[in-house]
Amino acid sequence: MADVRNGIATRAGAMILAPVGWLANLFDAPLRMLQRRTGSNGMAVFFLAPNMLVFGIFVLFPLVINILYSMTGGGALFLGDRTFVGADQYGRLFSCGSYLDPKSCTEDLFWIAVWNTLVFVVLQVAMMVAVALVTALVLNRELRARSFWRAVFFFPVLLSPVVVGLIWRWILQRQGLLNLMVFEAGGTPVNWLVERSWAFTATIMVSVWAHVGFYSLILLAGLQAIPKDLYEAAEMDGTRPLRVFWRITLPLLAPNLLVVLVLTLIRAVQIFDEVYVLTGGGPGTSTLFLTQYIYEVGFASMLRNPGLASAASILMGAVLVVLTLIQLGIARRNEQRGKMR
Amino acid sequence: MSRVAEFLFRRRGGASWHWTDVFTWFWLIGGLIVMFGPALWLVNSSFKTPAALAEFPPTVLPYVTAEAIVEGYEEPLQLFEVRNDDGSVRVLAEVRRLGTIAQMVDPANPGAIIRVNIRNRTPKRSIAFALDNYVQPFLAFDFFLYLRNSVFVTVVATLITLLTNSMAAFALSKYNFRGRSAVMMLIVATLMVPLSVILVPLYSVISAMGLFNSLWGVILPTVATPTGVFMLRQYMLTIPDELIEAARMDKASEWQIYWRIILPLTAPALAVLAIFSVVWRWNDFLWPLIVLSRKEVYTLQVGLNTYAGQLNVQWHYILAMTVVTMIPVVLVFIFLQRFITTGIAGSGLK
Amino acid sequence: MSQITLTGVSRAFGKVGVLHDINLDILDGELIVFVGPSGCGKSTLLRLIAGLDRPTGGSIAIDGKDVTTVPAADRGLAMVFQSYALYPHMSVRQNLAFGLENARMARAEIDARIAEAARMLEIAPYLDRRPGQLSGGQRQRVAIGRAIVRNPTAFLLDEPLSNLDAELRISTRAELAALHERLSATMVYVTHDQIEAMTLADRIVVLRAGRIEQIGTPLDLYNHPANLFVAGFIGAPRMNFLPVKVAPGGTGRSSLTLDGSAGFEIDGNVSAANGDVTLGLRPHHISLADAGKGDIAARVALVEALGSETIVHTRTSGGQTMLAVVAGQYPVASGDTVDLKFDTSHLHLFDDTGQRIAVR
Amino acid sequence: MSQITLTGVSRAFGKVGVLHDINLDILDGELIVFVGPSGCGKSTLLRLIAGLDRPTGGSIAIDGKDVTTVPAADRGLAMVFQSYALYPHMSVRQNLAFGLENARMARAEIDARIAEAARMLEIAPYLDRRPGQLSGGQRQRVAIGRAIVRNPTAFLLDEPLSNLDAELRISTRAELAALHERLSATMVYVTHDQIEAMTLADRIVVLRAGRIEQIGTPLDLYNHPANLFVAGFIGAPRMNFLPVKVAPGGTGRSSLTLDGSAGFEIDGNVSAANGDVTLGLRPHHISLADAGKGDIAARVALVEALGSETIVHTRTSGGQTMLAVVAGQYPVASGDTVDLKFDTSHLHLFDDTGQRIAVR
Amino acid sequence: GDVRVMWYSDGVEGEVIQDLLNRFMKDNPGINVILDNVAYKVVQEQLPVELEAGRGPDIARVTNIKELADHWLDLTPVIADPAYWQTNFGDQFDWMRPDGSKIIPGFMTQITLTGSFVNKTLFEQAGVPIPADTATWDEWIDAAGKVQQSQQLNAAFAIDRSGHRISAANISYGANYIGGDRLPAPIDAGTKAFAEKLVNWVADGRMNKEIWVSASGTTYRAGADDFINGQIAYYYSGSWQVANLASKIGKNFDWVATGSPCGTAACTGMPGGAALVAIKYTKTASEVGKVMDFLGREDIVREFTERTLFLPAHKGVLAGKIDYKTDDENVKASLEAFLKASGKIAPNAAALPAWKWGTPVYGALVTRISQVMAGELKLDEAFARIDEDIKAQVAEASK
Ligand SMILES: Nc1ncnc2c1ncn2[C@@H]1O[C@H](COP(=O)(O)OP(=O)(O)OP(=O)(O)O)[C@@H](O)[C@H]1O
Ligand SMILES: Nc1ncnc2c1ncn2[C@@H]1O[C@H](COP(=O)(O)OP(=O)(O)OP(=O)(O)O)[C@@H](O)[C@H]1O
Ligand SMILES: [Mg+2]
Ligand SMILES: [Mg+2]
Repeated sequence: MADVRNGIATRAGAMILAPVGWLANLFDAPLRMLQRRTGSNGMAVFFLAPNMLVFGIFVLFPLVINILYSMTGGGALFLGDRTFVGADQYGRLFSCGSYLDPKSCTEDLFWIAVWNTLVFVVLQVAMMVAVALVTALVLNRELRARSFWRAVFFFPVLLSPVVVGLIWRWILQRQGLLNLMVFEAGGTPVNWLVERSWAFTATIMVSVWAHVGFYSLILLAGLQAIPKDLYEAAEMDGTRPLRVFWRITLPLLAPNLLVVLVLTLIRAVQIFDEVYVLTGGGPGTSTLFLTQYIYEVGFASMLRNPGLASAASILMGAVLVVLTLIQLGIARRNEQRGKMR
Repeated sequence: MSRVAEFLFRRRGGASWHWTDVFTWFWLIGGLIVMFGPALWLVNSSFKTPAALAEFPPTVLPYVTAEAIVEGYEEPLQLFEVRNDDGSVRVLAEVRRLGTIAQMVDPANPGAIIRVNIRNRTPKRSIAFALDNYVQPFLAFDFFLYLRNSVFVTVVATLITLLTNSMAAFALSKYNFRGRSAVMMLIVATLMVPLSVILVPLYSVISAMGLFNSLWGVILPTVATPTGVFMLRQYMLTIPDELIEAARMDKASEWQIYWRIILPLTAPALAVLAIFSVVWRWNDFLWPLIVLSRKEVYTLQVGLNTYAGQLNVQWHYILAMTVVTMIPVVLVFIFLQRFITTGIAGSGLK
Repeated sequence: MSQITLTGVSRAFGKVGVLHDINLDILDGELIVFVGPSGCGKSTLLRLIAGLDRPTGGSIAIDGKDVTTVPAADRGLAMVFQSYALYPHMSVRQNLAFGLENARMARAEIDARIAEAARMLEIAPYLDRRPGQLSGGQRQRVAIGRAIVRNPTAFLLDEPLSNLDAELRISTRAELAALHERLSATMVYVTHDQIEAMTLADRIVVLRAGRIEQIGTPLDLYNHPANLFVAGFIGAPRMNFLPVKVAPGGTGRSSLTLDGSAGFEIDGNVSAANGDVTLGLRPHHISLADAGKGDIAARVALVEALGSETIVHTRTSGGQTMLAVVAGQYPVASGDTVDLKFDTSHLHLFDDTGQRIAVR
Repeated sequence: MSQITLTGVSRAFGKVGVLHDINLDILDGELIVFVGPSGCGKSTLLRLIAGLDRPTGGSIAIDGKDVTTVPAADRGLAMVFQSYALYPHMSVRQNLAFGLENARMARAEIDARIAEAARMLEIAPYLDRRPGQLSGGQRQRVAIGRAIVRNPTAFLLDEPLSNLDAELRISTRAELAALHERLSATMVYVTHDQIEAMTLADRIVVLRAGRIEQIGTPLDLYNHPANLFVAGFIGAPRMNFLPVKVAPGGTGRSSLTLDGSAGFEIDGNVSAANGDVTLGLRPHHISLADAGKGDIAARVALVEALGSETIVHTRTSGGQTMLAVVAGQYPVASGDTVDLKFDTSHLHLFDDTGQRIAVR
Repeated sequence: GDVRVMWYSDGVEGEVIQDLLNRFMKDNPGINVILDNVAYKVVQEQLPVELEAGRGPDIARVTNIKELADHWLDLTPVIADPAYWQTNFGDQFDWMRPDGSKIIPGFMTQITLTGSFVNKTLFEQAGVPIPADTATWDEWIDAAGKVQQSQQLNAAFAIDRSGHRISAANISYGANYIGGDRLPAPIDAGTKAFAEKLVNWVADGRMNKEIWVSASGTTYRAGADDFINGQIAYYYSGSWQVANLASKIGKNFDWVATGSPCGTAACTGMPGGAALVAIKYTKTASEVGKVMDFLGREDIVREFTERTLFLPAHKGVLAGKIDYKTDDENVKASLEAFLKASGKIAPNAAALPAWKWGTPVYGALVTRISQVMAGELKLDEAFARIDEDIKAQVAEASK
């Protein structure tokens, strides 16, 4: 049954691809000529080129400009109209009485946001990876109505962050659905969004809820790529399910797990919309995260300070780059320990 | 029934429930409630009137206060359940309310006015779907124009994304060339750049290229997503190099190796990226909002957001349209997720 | 300790039936070999016994207990996969240790067993490599090693020696035999190598297109093949077949007439419908004689000199291809005309349905 | 059209040298077979010739043109991988067609070639299956098919028949030989099967630990192995080796003394440092005789009955293991005492460095 | 030619204006007016970028009119009767042009005024009389507090989380934001006095904690939902809520607007609103003039006002009778109340819309005061921070 349906999907895919395939074949002759000139390895440049071109124009170049931005001051928007101030913006971010106490800093909110973000990232990434992994493992089993279950977990990803924030605010607010249920169950309602620790937990839970389908899907694709005969071998070796997971699944999932780890980390640092709608950074400043700070400084207040916002974002980016490079470094070491097959 | 159960609850081993089976079902049912519950509620809410939406505590289903036409009164009157002193309950229609006293009539016997303290009455409510939430936006805005724009952006951006990203990922996973790790690092490093950070410079670029108020201005900046390259590359690492070698022996050009060998074997990851790309582009909002300020080129999300004002957000329309705009993506998801099936890359080898 | 009983087992992939009604009783401590043409269902049968796959019909019992639905991990068998299925992310040592660690064996014991297996299979120098860094034969040996370190009560081996060189193959074969002896483990062994099958097996099961054709001891199958298929399949080069007419001959004898040319008489009575039978004669039982001195004249088509013996491919005047194996390096060249001489004490007869005809 | 010349080729993985200074000239249209123990570097050498790997030293030329850095796709060779490397997402038919489509061949021609290959390899029923749905042997045949449909000028085959049953192996071997004949294609063939090597090869290259030990025609290697290694490696079961003392005997003769027991004389002069040499004698050249009638007494340790011949493992009083192969089913059982009789016309002598000693 | 109008909506005004424009186009066949309905976010975030790049629509409805004042077109040469405009809209021109300039950039489509709403039913049920027009903030909150007690409410009252909202009260207590050189003055006793009250009201549970505490920075949060659900007795927001409240409260209870409570210095609300301005970079200035002329016509403004339930800026309309198109008595009464309150705007409040540093002051106020409410800062620290924040922003913007 599932076979048949997959067959249909495959055939439909093939039908869609047929004309594309024909087009692709047209490319072949000129590309062969190119290949004759560049050699097999030289074709790497060709394969990279389109992506890198778009990437350069629309990502890299603006990024470089952004670095310049961070060295200017004033409210003007375009680089040409702005005053060069050197490292002043960075100086402002770093001017603190004591680095241990955010309150002693000129930009106290920046440091509060940094701290909040840090705690959030650690907790959220751990939670996200764990939940995504478990979900992927569960969805990877031979389930009936597989596409339904996949859709269930993926569904929230389809919602815009604003709607996500809104739904959960309705659920979590003082008179929300959750308290209604708590009340019906005989408990005392909690003001989830006004209590510091609950609000912080809520941001983590909601962001996991909203994005876990995304990462589960990546992991699911990775899981399905693990050759089945290895599981059979493990079964013959009398391996218990948990051990199969630790010793077979996890190592072989490593490349995809790395994707998930890097992406969750980056996206955790960049969390914004849903939190903005859900808690708005409150109570107090306890869920004020870096991007909200940047947004407030650079966009929300009518007197924008794009220079300061850029400086903050570049600091944030720099930290992320370092973290990611560490992750990649570890991964590369593993990769080099031997091509797998 | 038992066949249904058997169908649903197929288990790992044979006869008995392994703990992994128990856990699986725990997770699935839990997921159904936690993941799907709020979403269902969203759908329900999209049928609520603005008043019902603002209501505390919220109701699960869309309710409105029941009304009845009562003889002698022009307008329909609201119905209430009134608790009498003796504890019995009857349904009355409210004529008017003065302070804490409501003047009511029995709809069956509209002659006599009954005075009721408002504490003793609760509105009688019935389920009703505020279809207006759906109908109005269709009438008020150019739904089909926006739909066309959205579809164009989504399809074109996704196709370009899949093509360029997979090409780059192929180069980065299966070739050894100088600077490969540098390029990889660069790509991953730029993953961290949130759009809002490069918004202004990017705007200048788009503006300089004359892509302002053009759908291409929405499409192009998004197609080089580092996420896609990174994800595909990691997946391609798991494809055995021997297959490429075999193709080289078969005199396949590098392009054909990419097209005929790598792409099909990356299908699961491509499906994932396609799903993501469709979802992203379809739901994209911030960037199109910046690039598109003319309604001929609005996408659905941008159109939808005209309901977000300064002081007031018309959530009932936004929710309804959210539900409508979600339908195509759900269908796309259901179609594409089928390609996330058992990877077969290993089965060509001994 | 492991008696495996298959009762009416069948397996189909979709509409394609691959195994049909397999009934087989593998005795405790027996070494049984599955042979059969490529694609006949040997690996599938092995996987069913292992529990990696479920039969679509019939049942499997181990030691009398029905295990048809028992998962592989709980059947306590060890298997060498035709595709090796080595864990690519583990070193050879880890590959070998994995199953033992699962059983919570003490480290020292694990090391000892790995060392023993490594010695046996000559893989000690590669213990710290990953499978991807090994040659094909080395991988295969690791796959064998992974099974034998576990000292299980039953082994399932799917063409375990196919990628080894002759010398290693012989020594490994001997080690497996010794292991079988020492552990008195049941072994189910799939091979395409005639020598392996003949020397190792207690009994051989000949499969063909998902059905069992014959079960018996090696020499049984060699000397008394039940039908044309088994006769052709067991023994290399394969048996020569010739259509002959049979008629009663002298007392207690029958006379066989080759089409066209002369016939000869054999001991025993043969009864066959309208006298048409197939004569089977192994190449080893045909010798070359000078022209006129043999039973049938033939022309040499191809000579394969193996050093120790020479395979002579000939074509008879009747157009049949007949192979003869002669010891040593026989001085004959293609194009020569020779006479073939049959060793009539070793001939086999089959009726028109391909079944063996007993010669009484 | 394809002459392949290797000059001083070496290959190392990291610090591990796998091939050392390989010099080899493969003639146009020649069928050359690589043999050697598992892990000796055969596949690596094949991959270097194919261009899938670059040598760390030396150069490779095809038809006199240096191709050391030419990519695989441009060398015009076809290869059967030891691991098959079938395209898992394509049906068998597509797997076969892929190379032809790359050459922009007409559809009809492609179909014809596929049909021909399918017939040859008996895979016609599976043309629309994916590799994952095939048995091991079927996959291997597809791998062969993928190479042969291309009619290339040179083939590289890495153990192409290892997973086929005897019958199919023989027929495929014959098809390959015919193909070789028809296309006059150069073939480089790796195998562990002695019979394949002996019957197919124009020349055999014996490799050992990354070095060439001997190159020669099959019978050359069989009859005149250059050293102990080749002598032991070529021929199955392997040659028996015995330490003997040599001394001049009668005119033009030498006398050999087995340790402890009696000796015998052979034709020819043998010179060796302090008279210690190794005697090599193939099992086929040892026969069993009644006690007292042979050259040396031994005790039967194991009897392997293959049907067509019987391998008798014996242990001499000196403690050496000696194998004898006797034709047919010989009535002997382990524990029996027998006398071994040497066929002295076929013995080999090696000096203490293992090199062959010519007997003049 | 084409005239593009960028327009955002809080309610039905998008439909109303489209309606009016259709009428205009029928009368002026040569002019094609395209109404681009956009999200408020576009006006707020994209339009400035576009303007800075020297582009944009021809006409836009904006709220940050002062900050972007450099980009507005002087309509004087293209409108039929500049004097009409001066008379009827002149009071607000300073809100939308650079200091010292004399141009006519456009007109206010809507005046807003902050003010309060009372749940009459709750007050009645509690038996608490509704305080008089002249009641102070303290008196109002006390009264609401009594209602809270008697009716077991979660809170007595709420104020929208916005610096703009509390500025009205600050000014009532004597605050003045504008210092010498028209730069921000350090915050004064008036502001401090009201801020302290606010913090105390949160602490004693009378002010709804959720609105202010459960957000940070300048995030805007309205308290309307609590009021709509009868969870609070008193709500301080502004005139724009009238339509919203009307539609969602329906017949659930009686409510009314009551202007702004008094402080020690005044009883003022804060004026504000959205303006329709023409943009300098237009290529069809004369057509733009025609459109603006049409939309500024007294009858058109009146119709727009009546249908949208807005407060008009047009002197003539204000002088006449406005017949709001609603049959909700609460609405009519409330709009009357706001119209009345607009007469009582203190000069300090009236000056703010035309002052370019208003936004940073509002932002700093709300950011820091809510931190005090959440217990993260002491009041003194907060006041010091507010001054610093404002100073930093001014310094940055002056670079
Ligand atoms: N990637 C690698 N890294 C290190 N050593 C390797 C690597 N690949 C192969 N080797 C080693 O090189 C040697 C030669 O390998 P090769 O595959 O050529 O052997 P082979 O002669 O084909 O053996 P077999 O008959 O077992 O297939 C082996 O000892 C193997 O362990
Ligand atoms: N997944 C599958 N779908 C369909 N047919 C299959 C599948 N797996 C195997 N088969 C078919 O089942 C038959 C038996 O396969 P099996 O692997 O048991 O053969 P085998 O006897 O082990 O052969 P070999 O000696 O070639 O390994 C083959 O014809 C094969 O094509
Ligand atoms: Mg098999
Ligand atoms: Mg090899």
